[in-house]
Amino acid sequence: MTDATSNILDEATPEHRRGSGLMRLALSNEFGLALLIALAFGIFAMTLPGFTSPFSLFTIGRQIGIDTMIGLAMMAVIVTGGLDLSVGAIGVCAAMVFGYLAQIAGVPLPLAIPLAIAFGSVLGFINGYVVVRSGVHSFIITLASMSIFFGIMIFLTQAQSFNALPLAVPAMGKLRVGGPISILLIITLVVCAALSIFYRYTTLGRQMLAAGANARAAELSGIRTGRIIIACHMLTGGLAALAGLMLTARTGAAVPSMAGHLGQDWLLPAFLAPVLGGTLLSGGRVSVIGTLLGAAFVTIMTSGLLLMRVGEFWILACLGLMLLLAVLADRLRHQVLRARGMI
Amino acid sequence: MALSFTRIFDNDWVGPGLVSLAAIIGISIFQPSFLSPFNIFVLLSAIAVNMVIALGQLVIIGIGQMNLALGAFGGLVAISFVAVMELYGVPPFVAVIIGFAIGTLAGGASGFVIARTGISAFIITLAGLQIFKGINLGITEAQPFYGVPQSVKDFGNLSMLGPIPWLVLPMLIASIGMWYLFTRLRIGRYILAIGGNRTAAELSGINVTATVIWAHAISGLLAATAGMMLVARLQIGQPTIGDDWLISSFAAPVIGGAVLAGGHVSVAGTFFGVVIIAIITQALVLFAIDPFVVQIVLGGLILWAVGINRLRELRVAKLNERA
Amino acid sequence: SPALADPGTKVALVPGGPHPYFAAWEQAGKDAMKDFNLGAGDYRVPQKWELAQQSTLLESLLTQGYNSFLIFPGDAVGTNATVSEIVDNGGQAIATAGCLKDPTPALFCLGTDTGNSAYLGTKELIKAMGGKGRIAHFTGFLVDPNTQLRIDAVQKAADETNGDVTVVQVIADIDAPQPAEEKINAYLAAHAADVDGIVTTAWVPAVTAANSLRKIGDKRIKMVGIDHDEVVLQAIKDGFVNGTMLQNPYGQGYLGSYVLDKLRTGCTLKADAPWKSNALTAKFVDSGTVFVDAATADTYVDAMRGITKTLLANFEKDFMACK
Amino acid sequence: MSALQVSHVSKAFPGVKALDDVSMTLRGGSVHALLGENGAGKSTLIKIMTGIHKADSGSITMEGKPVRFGNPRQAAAGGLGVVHQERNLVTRFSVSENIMLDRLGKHSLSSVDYPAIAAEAARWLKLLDLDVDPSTPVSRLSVAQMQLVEIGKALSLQSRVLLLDEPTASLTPSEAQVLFRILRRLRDDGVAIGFVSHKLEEVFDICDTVTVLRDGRNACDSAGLKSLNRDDVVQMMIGRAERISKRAARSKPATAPYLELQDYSSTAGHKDISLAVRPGEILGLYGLVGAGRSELAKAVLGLSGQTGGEIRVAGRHVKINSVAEALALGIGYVSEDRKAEGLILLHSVLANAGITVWKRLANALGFLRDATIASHVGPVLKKLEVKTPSLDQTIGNLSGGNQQKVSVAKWIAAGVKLLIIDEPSVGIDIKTKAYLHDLIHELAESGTAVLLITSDLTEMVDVADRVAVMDGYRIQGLVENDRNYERVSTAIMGLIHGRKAA
Ligand SMILES: Nc1ncnc2c1ncn2[C@@H]1O[C@H](COP(=O)(O)OP(=O)(O)OP(=O)(O)O)[C@@H](O)[C@H]1O
Ligand SMILES: Nc1ncnc2c1ncn2[C@@H]1O[C@H](COP(=O)(O)OP(=O)(O)OP(=O)(O)O)[C@@H](O)[C@H]1O
Ligand SMILES: [Mg+2]
Ligand SMILES: [Mg+2]
Repeated sequence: MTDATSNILDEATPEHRRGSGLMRLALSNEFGLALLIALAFGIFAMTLPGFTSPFSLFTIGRQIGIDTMIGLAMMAVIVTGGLDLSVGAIGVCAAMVFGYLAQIAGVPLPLAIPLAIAFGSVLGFINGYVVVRSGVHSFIITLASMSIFFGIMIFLTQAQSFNALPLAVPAMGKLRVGGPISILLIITLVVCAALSIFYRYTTLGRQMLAAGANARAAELSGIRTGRIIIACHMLTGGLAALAGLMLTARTGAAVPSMAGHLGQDWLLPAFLAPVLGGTLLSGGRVSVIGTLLGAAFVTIMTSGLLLMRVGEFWILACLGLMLLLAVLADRLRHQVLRARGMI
Repeated sequence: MALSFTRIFDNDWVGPGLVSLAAIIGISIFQPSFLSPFNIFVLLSAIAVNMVIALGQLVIIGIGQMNLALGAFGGLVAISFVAVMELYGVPPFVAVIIGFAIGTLAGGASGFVIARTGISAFIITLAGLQIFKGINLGITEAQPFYGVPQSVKDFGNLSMLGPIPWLVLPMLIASIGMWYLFTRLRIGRYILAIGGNRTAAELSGINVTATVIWAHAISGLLAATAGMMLVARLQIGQPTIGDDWLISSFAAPVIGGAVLAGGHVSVAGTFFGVVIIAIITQALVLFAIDPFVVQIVLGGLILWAVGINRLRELRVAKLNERA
Repeated sequence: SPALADPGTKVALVPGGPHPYFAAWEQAGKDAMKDFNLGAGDYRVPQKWELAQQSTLLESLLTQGYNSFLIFPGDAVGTNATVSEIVDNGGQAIATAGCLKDPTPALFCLGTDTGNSAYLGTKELIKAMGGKGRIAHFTGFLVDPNTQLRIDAVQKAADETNGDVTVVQVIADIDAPQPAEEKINAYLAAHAADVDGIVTTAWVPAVTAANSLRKIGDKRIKMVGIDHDEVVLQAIKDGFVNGTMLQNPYGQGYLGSYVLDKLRTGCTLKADAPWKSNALTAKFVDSGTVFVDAATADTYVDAMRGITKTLLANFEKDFMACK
Repeated sequence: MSALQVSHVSKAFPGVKALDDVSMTLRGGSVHALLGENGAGKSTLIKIMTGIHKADSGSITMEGKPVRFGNPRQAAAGGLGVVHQERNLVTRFSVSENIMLDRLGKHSLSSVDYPAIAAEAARWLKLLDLDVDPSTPVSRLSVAQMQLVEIGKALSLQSRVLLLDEPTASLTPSEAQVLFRILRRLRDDGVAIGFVSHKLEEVFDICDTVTVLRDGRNACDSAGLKSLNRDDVVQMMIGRAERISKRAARSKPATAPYLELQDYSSTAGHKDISLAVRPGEILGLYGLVGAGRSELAKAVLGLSGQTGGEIRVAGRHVKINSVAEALALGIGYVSEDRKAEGLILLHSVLANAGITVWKRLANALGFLRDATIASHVGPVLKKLEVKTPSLDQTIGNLSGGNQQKVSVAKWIAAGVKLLIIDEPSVGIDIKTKAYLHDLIHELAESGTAVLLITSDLTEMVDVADRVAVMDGYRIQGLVENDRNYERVSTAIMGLIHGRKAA
């Protein structure tokens, strides 16, 4: 497991905190990622014409927005030391519910959106409830629910898309604010801020972290671990639904295949962003900013490699190699800092 | 007496075993052809490959990590295996050795990086997945290799004895080998010790680096075996081999009682986990389920199988409490 | 004629993911680039068969300065958004080998009429079965709307026999070799005696089913496959498979590149052109389908070339208005 | 020649100078005490000797030759056996496999000879008077038994130097005596032994020489213990003489019991337990290891099922199904197993200390700030002198004793009406122990009912008002505490052994 030091959102208040705070920041995963991103961005911007064109920046930003949201959805359940294979299925189901509400039932968007998110939470609740009550690992439960949620969706829609949504939906996908910045990225940034506050400043958020890190100790401290774990799954469901809606805006339609077969296409970005960002798979520690940076890192790398026009079939191998080199470089940075006694 | 009864029911494999048995009996009542020799043959062929895949993940689960690159190893070995036979006319026997070597080296390399850098196995094997899958695509350009020699095809196609395919042989060797490894060999115990409590293992003087490398090398070797078995079964070197291994490679061990956090695995349990998944897959076909509801039924059956096992565990816990 | 062509036309041929079907596009792009003096005729493959990957690749290609696209839509609806982005940025695109659903910003759809192909294939199968019997249908991912078209088309062909032919089973979601092999074999193991014909409407199931029929050595069951995989063609020659519905990937790539260049250099599409229409779009151009059986298995390439030639010769006259 | 010599070693962690120019010399044939307050650097020094941490400067020699162990494996190979302060067992493995973990075979692919390993393990278990089957999984052992297995593991290495970091912290005096017998024998065989403990009686009992650390510096370097008395040692440790104020017996409150068990039986195996704790009273619960005290506490919290009898809280009949319900009824529990049940090692000191008060401190929307929590738990942490570079420090990085302080502090801060305290002073230094006892008394004075479980009889006599004696999951009787150690301990032992004889 990566040894991420604690949250960079820690307030650097009284005297004795300041010294170690700076060092910790320098050692943190987030800092390393930010450094790598800056480096990659700089190199690509200088060597690849078109990389910094407004269109390219717009698509990169939009991709970061969506992938981060998917990552956050998974992160919310990784907190418990569990996982949710059904994030993709939930996202697509919620998007299809949204499509139905907005296109067929004529529900106005300001109502359809929260309804779809609530629907995602309900699916998350089902996952959480079964996980807690059965005591079976969430891997198996969500493996089954992934199949069931997606199966019901495909059965009901017969794999047909909703492609006559109100025009505001596709418009959202193309909307740019402040030059090349996608509105979807802005939405994600807002959610990131909210989640950072949630995990740091609310009882429920803290209880989630405690229950995830050591369920027994949390239980013995009077936390209702079962309910908290269900809440984590609900948060996951809601965020997955939001990611589904964002993807719907990007696609301009609610499409059953937008997360692939069973929604499995989401699994990679879902795990990659949080884990790169320093969220522990064993639970108990999250990094919202890290997840954002993780998604940004992967998106920028992918984008740069595509622009570099590496032989079409070799791109994947290069991507893997870059990822490996990046984490190795970050590890090296740690070691050098430590050896120099700078921390 | 009651105690020994509880003991038996305490075993991880009993639950999945009972579920498999119930499923076999149930299905064969409604579909007598389920137990026809050819169907048994087909079932065993599927089980054989999937078991070796699951074992490849089981070692890594045992040490408390995960190997996302399992399928990429398998795919790369599969196409290399066929490629050296087709392009260089290497005899199958030598090609198998080459395949083993590639798998073991790939696994060992990722184990080395994980152990030496201390970076999460998730990230390293993910990078490995992309690298090895990328090499696979780079070599094949998504085109299959067709030059599978008849002897290899026969191995994947013919029966060893009655309805038992030859493919069962490597599975048996791998299963017994892994069972022996986990219960009797030093390396297996060290793998589980590290999975169970890494700090304790380290402080006790276990060479964690070497053990992690071993585990990943074994995982690579098993992935290679499964990849080549699939070539024999599919009769063709498909570049897509291994793409869909990941989830089932975890599902079978977990159904079989493995603890995802590491330190506890069951080879027999995993076997029945594989059997359950194979039976479910078959049942959906045998009963001509509408393709649009197949996924729903599949999910339901997984829950059912897990639920039964869970009931057993609760019973055992109750009996233990009383004892 | 080449002299008029503009090296500013930079064509990218983008399939939905790595797949052997599209291999001919690479050569087609290269040939078109040479023959029509294009700035580029590059075959660019998404790393994985994922809608998001393809969209990212297309966006990147747009950034790289490509202005003309032949796209196999990752999703008939979902890819529209990306195409509209291309059009917004001054590019143009033809949905190739598969169609986009109307309303679409794509110029038109150049491909195989998947429904019609499945229909014709089933007709051939019924002919081979002597006009009556039971059919099993193996097809691809349900999330691909083409799958539904194919299921319906096969059903339609059966229905036209007034009950002489029935579709007894549809197995879907088997686009990967391993599940395809498991499910098809399981099906044949239990139901080989209950079916008289097999129609497959996706690449992988066709390969797998051909192999399975060879394995059980059954020439009683008739089969019609799809596409030109070596395994399928060999099975046709050996008599295990009756025939296959060929599509025209090379022609799609070659003709498509030509048309894109023409449209960039002064031509426009005629509104009153003889568009065909299918379930997805009203602007469809059939790139040609041929049924290949044992007699034509060695010469099908010529047949395809012929179709491409005809299409190329007539396209400007029939579909375009040029200055 | 010295068996092991540490010279001028320094070690800094982010924010803490754990060791500053520390020296120590261990000789063969002698038991060397390493003393100091919580967080003084004892464990760090041991971890540096055994290659877990790397010293920033300084050197180590063994029998005159400089050594530098890169990891525990090299240290063991170099003839260094160690029992760490934290338990380090693979709980799913058997006792014998744990003892022999590094000797399961010559090379990776050799088969494990289980009978031979069990036989070897049995030898050490016997030596330690530990009556468990070597094939028992460690997860089934009690805390004390696990500690003995750890010791057996270190002994079985038969090394020339043996380092023991608080080996007796969770042992009863009689178990400790068994250990000391073994240590004396090893000493006589010429083994050099390093011994860390907060129990000074033990130190004077078996140690010959002493090194005292204060704030990471040598307060004394390998002095003979003969010439020192208890006060000298305490003076070196805390910089002043220790004043042990003997507490007077307190007046018995006449209030109605806050918690009352009547003929209570549980699925854990308790039979017909009857006891009552009143507000303002400190009821001790004494028993030998495995008597079922901790299990009783957990049963009351709803972690085991109730099979008979009655629980009454503040006079009302209640059923408690979860800890959250217990907490709602004003019952809190300080666990004896701080690593597994008491603390969230991954989280900060503040997060751990505040976990019990989050709900209470949050505003209407469920929001709360660190500052609020810090202002609430800060005084308790200060009172217990928790030594940490900051409240944001990961608690797993604190010294063992300081972790223990936090796990007690969080419940003292919780403001519950009944506090069950299970082995609170394990690994806590003598000064803090006195403070802790003060706190428990203050708590009682302010009207909290306290149920104190401790295996430390001195502590029991010092703190409790009455002592309920438990054995075999039953209450054997009740002893009034008049602070007369002789009388009370005889009475308690009588109740325990009286039953044994019967
Ligand atoms: N891994 C670490 N990271 C940061 N600080 C540490 C680490 N280990 C120890 N420390 C700090 O070093 C100091 C010395 O700790 P050490 O564990 O050596 O104390 P100790 O003397 O063993 O105390 P105790 O009697 O409580 O066990 C403490 O302040 C502790 O917080
Ligand atoms: N057969 C067993 N199976 C599982 N755990 C057991 C078994 N026997 C004992 N234990 C463990 O050992 C402990 C027994 O001690 P218990 O807590 O009941 O008594 P105690 O008086 O508190 O003793 P201690 O001083 O050791 O805490 C229990 O916590 C229990 O977890
Ligand atoms: Mg210590
Ligand atoms: Mg206890």
